[in-house]
Amino acid sequence: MTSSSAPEEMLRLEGVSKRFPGVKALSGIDLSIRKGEVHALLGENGAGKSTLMKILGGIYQADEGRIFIEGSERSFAGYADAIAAGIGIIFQEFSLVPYLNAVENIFLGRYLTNRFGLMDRAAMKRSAQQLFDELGVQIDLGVPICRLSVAQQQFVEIGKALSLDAKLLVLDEPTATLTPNEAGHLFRIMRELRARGVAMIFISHHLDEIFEVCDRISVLRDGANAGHAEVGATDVDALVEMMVGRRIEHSFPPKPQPAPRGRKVLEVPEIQLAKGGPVNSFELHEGEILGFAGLVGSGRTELALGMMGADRAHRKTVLRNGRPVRLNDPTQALANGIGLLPESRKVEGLITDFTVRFNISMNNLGRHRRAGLVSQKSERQSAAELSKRVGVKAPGIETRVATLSGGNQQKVVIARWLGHASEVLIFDEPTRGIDVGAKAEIYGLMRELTQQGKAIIMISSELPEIVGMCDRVAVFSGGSIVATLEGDAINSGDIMRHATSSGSLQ
Amino acid sequence: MNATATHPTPPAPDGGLFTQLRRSTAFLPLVGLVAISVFMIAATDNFLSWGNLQNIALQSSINAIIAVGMTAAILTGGIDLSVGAVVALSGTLASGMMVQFGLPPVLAVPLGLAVGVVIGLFNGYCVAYLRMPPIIVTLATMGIARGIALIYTGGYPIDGLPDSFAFLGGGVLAGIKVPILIMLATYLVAYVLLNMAPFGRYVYAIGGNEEATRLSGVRVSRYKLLVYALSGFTAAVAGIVQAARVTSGQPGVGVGFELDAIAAVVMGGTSIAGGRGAIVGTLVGALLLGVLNNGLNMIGVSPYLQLIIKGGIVLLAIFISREAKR
Amino acid sequence: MNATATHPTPPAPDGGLFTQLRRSTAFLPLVGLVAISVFMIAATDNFLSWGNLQNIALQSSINAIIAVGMTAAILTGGIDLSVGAVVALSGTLASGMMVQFGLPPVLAVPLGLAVGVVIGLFNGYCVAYLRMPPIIVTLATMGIARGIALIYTGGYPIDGLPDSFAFLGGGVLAGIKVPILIMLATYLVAYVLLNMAPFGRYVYAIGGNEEATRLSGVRVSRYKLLVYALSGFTAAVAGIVQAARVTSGQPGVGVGFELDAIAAVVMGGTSIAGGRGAIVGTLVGALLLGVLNNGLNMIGVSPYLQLIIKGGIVLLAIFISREAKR
Amino acid sequence: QAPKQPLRIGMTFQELNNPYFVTMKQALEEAAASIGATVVTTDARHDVAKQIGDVEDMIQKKIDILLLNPTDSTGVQSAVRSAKKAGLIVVAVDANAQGPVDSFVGSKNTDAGRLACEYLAKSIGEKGDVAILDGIPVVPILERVKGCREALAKYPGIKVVSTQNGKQERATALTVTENILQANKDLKGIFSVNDGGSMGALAAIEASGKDVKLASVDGAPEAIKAMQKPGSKFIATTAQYPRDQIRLAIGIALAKKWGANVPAAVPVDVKLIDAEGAKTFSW
Ligand SMILES: Nc1ncnc2c1ncn2[C@@H]1O[C@H](COP(=O)(O)OP(=O)(O)OP(=O)(O)O)[C@@H](O)[C@H]1O
Ligand SMILES: Nc1ncnc2c1ncn2[C@@H]1O[C@H](COP(=O)(O)OP(=O)(O)OP(=O)(O)O)[C@@H](O)[C@H]1O
Ligand SMILES: [Mg+2]
Ligand SMILES: [Mg+2]
Repeated sequence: MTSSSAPEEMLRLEGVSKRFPGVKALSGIDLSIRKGEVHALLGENGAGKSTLMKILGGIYQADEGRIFIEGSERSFAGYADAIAAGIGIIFQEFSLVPYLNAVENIFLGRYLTNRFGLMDRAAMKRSAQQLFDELGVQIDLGVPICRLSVAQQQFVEIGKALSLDAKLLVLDEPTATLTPNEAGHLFRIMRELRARGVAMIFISHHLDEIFEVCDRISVLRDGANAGHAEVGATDVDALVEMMVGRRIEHSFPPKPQPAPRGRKVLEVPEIQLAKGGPVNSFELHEGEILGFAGLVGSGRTELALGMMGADRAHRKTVLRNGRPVRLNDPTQALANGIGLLPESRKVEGLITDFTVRFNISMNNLGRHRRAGLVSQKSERQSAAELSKRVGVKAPGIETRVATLSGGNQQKVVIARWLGHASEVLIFDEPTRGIDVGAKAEIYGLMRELTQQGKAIIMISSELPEIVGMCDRVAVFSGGSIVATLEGDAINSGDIMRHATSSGSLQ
Repeated sequence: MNATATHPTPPAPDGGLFTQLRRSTAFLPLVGLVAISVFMIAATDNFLSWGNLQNIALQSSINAIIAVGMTAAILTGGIDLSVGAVVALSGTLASGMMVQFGLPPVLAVPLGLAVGVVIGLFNGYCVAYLRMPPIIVTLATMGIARGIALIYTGGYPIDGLPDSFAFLGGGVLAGIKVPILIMLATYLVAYVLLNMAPFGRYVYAIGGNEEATRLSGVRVSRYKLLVYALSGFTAAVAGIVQAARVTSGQPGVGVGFELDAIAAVVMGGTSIAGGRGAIVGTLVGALLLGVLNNGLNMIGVSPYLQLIIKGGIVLLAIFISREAKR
Repeated sequence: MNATATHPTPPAPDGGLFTQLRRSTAFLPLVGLVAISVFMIAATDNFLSWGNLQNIALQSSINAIIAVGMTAAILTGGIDLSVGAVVALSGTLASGMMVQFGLPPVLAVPLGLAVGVVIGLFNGYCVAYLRMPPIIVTLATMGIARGIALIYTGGYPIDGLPDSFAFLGGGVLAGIKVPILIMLATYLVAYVLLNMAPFGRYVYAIGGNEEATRLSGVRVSRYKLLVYALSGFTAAVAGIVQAARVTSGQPGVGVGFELDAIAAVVMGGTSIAGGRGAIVGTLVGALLLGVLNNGLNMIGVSPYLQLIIKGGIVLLAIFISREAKR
Repeated sequence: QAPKQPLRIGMTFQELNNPYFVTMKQALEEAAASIGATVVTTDARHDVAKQIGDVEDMIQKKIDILLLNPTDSTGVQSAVRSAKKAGLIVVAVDANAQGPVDSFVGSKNTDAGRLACEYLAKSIGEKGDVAILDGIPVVPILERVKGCREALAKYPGIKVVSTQNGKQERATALTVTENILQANKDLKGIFSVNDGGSMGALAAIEASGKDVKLASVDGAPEAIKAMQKPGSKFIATTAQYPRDQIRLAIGIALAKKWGANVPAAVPVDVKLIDAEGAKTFSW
């Protein structure tokens, strides 16, 4: 290996360009990462961050540009090559095998074997256990990871990348599925790694996190370099302007005062998901946003899914507009005007092979029906309008959703529900992976919806968003709603206090 | 999913009819069909005659009709292995109704079709509501349907069908053999259903991501049920045509038809994993197989060698379409 | 995935051997096997005799051996429809070597196995490297292998095999028929391979999430190639046993064997979608089908009715295992 | 003497999708009923392995007499051996089996092919193109084709222009014949190895409107009926006698059981049935 450039430089990208059919994803990107620094990579949804990282990882091939690792030019035909060169990536979309357990996932591709060529399970389990001990997370190593919560899976993903002992670690939105607490964990680990000289590229739409853990910042805009900054010498507003090209009104839309107390559109006097489990109750009023707050795994998603019939509930009573309704599957929920924006867009929300248009009109074809058939014209019109409203960045409504960036995919699912007649909307982590600019738009849209008389349940792990958006907040702990807060009681301190209380408090 | 086939008028900036055609799922199969036909024209005397062309369409018709339902099943990410047995069951049952009970074809044919729908509904119920895997459900009903056909007939063919019924297999309308017309009608209906009606959209959606489709409130189970009912129905249509063509209800007919239908669907560009494909491609796929059978017979290739050649061409076709998609 | 099989010493707080057994993929198929056996014991005179039990194992052996490779293929999310034709090809080829060229079995058998591996490698190459869909690749090679077997033999069985070869099909070692021993050995090796060697985890991983597995640096293509080679190999082993059992190389043998093998795999609890299942379950599944065949014959159920009953029991078995998983 | 156990007869068929074998099965049941014997039948569906398994199961079931209609003559020999070892009387029916069978009852298949094709040759004026609709490669079928070829070879004016496999069933035979007719404009005659296939061929001939004559083997009811239609293209079939084969086989087996020395083979005559003969013929 010949080393000509500065010795402390871990990675240098020069003039990297990448074109997808119909999209110029990256044009002439330069990036330089030093050893032992945490380097933030920022940009709007679709700016090209993930694409750049995939090129670095050998998963995509750049059309132009060069990659230098520790001063010598490299090219990677596949991720295996990148791993061999000391690069580890935590992907934005999980890359885990659902039916294997955490140990098997972490060591996948490099299983330890004994002298008979058989797997040395004990050794692998030991080092996995050690890894998670260091991370400070509890993971059941024996069960298939599909039985773990999303956050736990995220930590398996993190553990997997860490176990590579990479010199350069890429973290593509790892905190999107973590609560601040767990994110804090992760930052501690990142600092330790930094102390050991590991270079990191950190991608996040939570700009406050950047200031907590990063050293330097590079910003992409529309696939091009938009600027670099030192963390000490910039602030959130400046970064946002660099990303978006304009200043953003990033306060939340004003809450209606006093809080709306229209008729009860949804009452759940009792719901028990599993035999012997906690019994909960809640209600939702016309025009309000009810927050479901709590730690990851506190059972918010489960309760919502159980309520609307997507999952089985052991016992439940649900009243819509005062009348009891049977909700045994999402179809019945939809028929009763209850819609869900699911937590995991790729798995539960989208048909990635479909176009933007099909995904948006998916459960709303009735509106476009002419003589029993789908009127393409009306469908196209409404899809175009809706995708514009949520700001989907795509070549057009006939683009396959699979080719959109993560954040833009999320926007497509939101657009689907904007166009729907449902009165009650359950938004599960609606802004996960959404950039700051778009977030503000989505908040605005949610308010708009409530002003039209719709009611929203917002499940969110982002406290500021809960505090800023919700008219009332149900705080979850251990599967129970331990408190319902309103008005001034909706503040981070109180929510966290309840969320971390033991489940039986009430 | 095939963007072009589903958007009769896409906003295609670089449109043009040929571009549109070239992008459609059915394009490559069509090229294959043309290529093989050209070869056959060169290799045989009589390939291009009107008689032989009808012959090919006629011989492809039964497989093509079965492949309609198979396309829908495969698009949802499923499969239907019971179609061959349904061909036998519907054919024998309809024949039995006419011969043993003297029912006129207008009554017997709907009964034959109904039995196909019933088997399809049973398949669909197991798949959609009991969440059993399609391949194994339809493998089981394949045995059951065949068993019923054999018990019903005692293993004998049912003979002595009225001429009005035989017309469905051998008759000519406007210069075209009736089975060909039935095939075309089936495809027309299927095209409308799959590309223009909400039903079709759901079929593609289920194959693309069943969980997401379910969570968005689509009645996934019901549409799956309908898809298998459709498959049972088209298999029964094929069974009626088959019985009319050989003017008897044969309990042993249709063994292996499921594989031919699957081949037609996949050769037609539909993804076996579901969610992507086009019904027009299936028709092309079925015709391609028909041309192959017919041409190899016409050339006089030994039946054994035919197996190898057919296998090779199926491979080649899939290979080329894969490469081209890259 | 079978949690129990993969963790020889699970942390199971509520462990106990029975609990462990109850959690394993093979548990329900085992219950089914026991239930059907109990029924057969009640319904027939002679079911439990040592002779009949060997009989059942013997008759299940060929399907069970084929089902080993099929399990691996299905675990990766694929399928192998060519196995039946490979049975014919390897059997006829090995027979031809012995009869026409006078090769001793120790040379002819490896050649027969090799041809299975070659077909398997070809399948695997198309699936893994050319990214063609397994169902259609193996459907095509099914025709090709069958065609080669037919051409090679001219359609006639190859007769006059040496007794030392016939021993593989009819011989007895330590009181047990040789095909049964071969079956057990195959399962032992497969168990180690799938549950204790890295190879097996990769097979499961590919079926669980191929893309993630690739991203983890696993050479997915290579392992898929190996899986199809394995499937070709076990089909060839079955072909050799089959030829030895019928003391002739039969070009027409094995039609529909792929469906029996798939049934065994799925009855054994392996998910047809890949990623989950257990080889032990497959053995149980194959024996279950064997008991069914044997028992229905012993009871004297008419062949037509057998088709229906078998279909019904397959459905019931899958239904029960689905329900229990809820 | 042992307590009175009714005699148990087991018969394994190569297929039961075919009227020819189904008729045998009927005759078997009638004959057995008349002597108070019980009957088990199995259907190998053309799978030798299954047939061997079926025989093994019947041995476990302790039958006394095994009537064996082999799906492959060589393939079943291990089953024959097991059966003999278990002390059964084994009579092959319709097609012979290798191994120590006690006797074989079957049609003179070479004759069957020869008779049909001689008649066909004469009916087309001893010249012209002829096609053969082949079947599954088992001995009886191969013998029929052989007999047919021998007969046709005597007529220098006749040329066999095409041999295709109709798999002995209607649907396949239909399409194969359609193609043969397309490819051979001047075809004058078709020989089908069995009546199942010939019915498909007949449908194709009728649909083509061509004057192609058809001859076959079996004497199945549907063929007999089709031949009697005025102007039928189906001119002749060499009849076999499935019921007689079974009756003879049971008789031989009983004789063997009583200790008789039985002939190794009992060839059953076949008879050419033309449109005239069809009026009075039935299995
Ligand atoms: N496989 C692909 N095919 C076509 N276009 C693609 C593909 N992958 C990404 N793109 C396009 O490239 C652009 C950059 O996407 P990328 O995923 O890199 O964005 P991102 O910055 O990571 O956004 P987010 O914050 O939403 O994750 C987007 O316009 C996207 O639509
Ligand atoms: N730490 C944990 N240990 C074991 N299981 C957990 C844990 N966390 C979550 N789970 C599983 O997840 C279920 C609750 O998760 P759910 O997704 O409903 O929570 P949530 O509050 O919506 O959190 P998330 O932000 O992950 O969506 C639990 O019932 C449990 O099955
Ligand atoms: Mg991204
Ligand atoms: Mg959640």
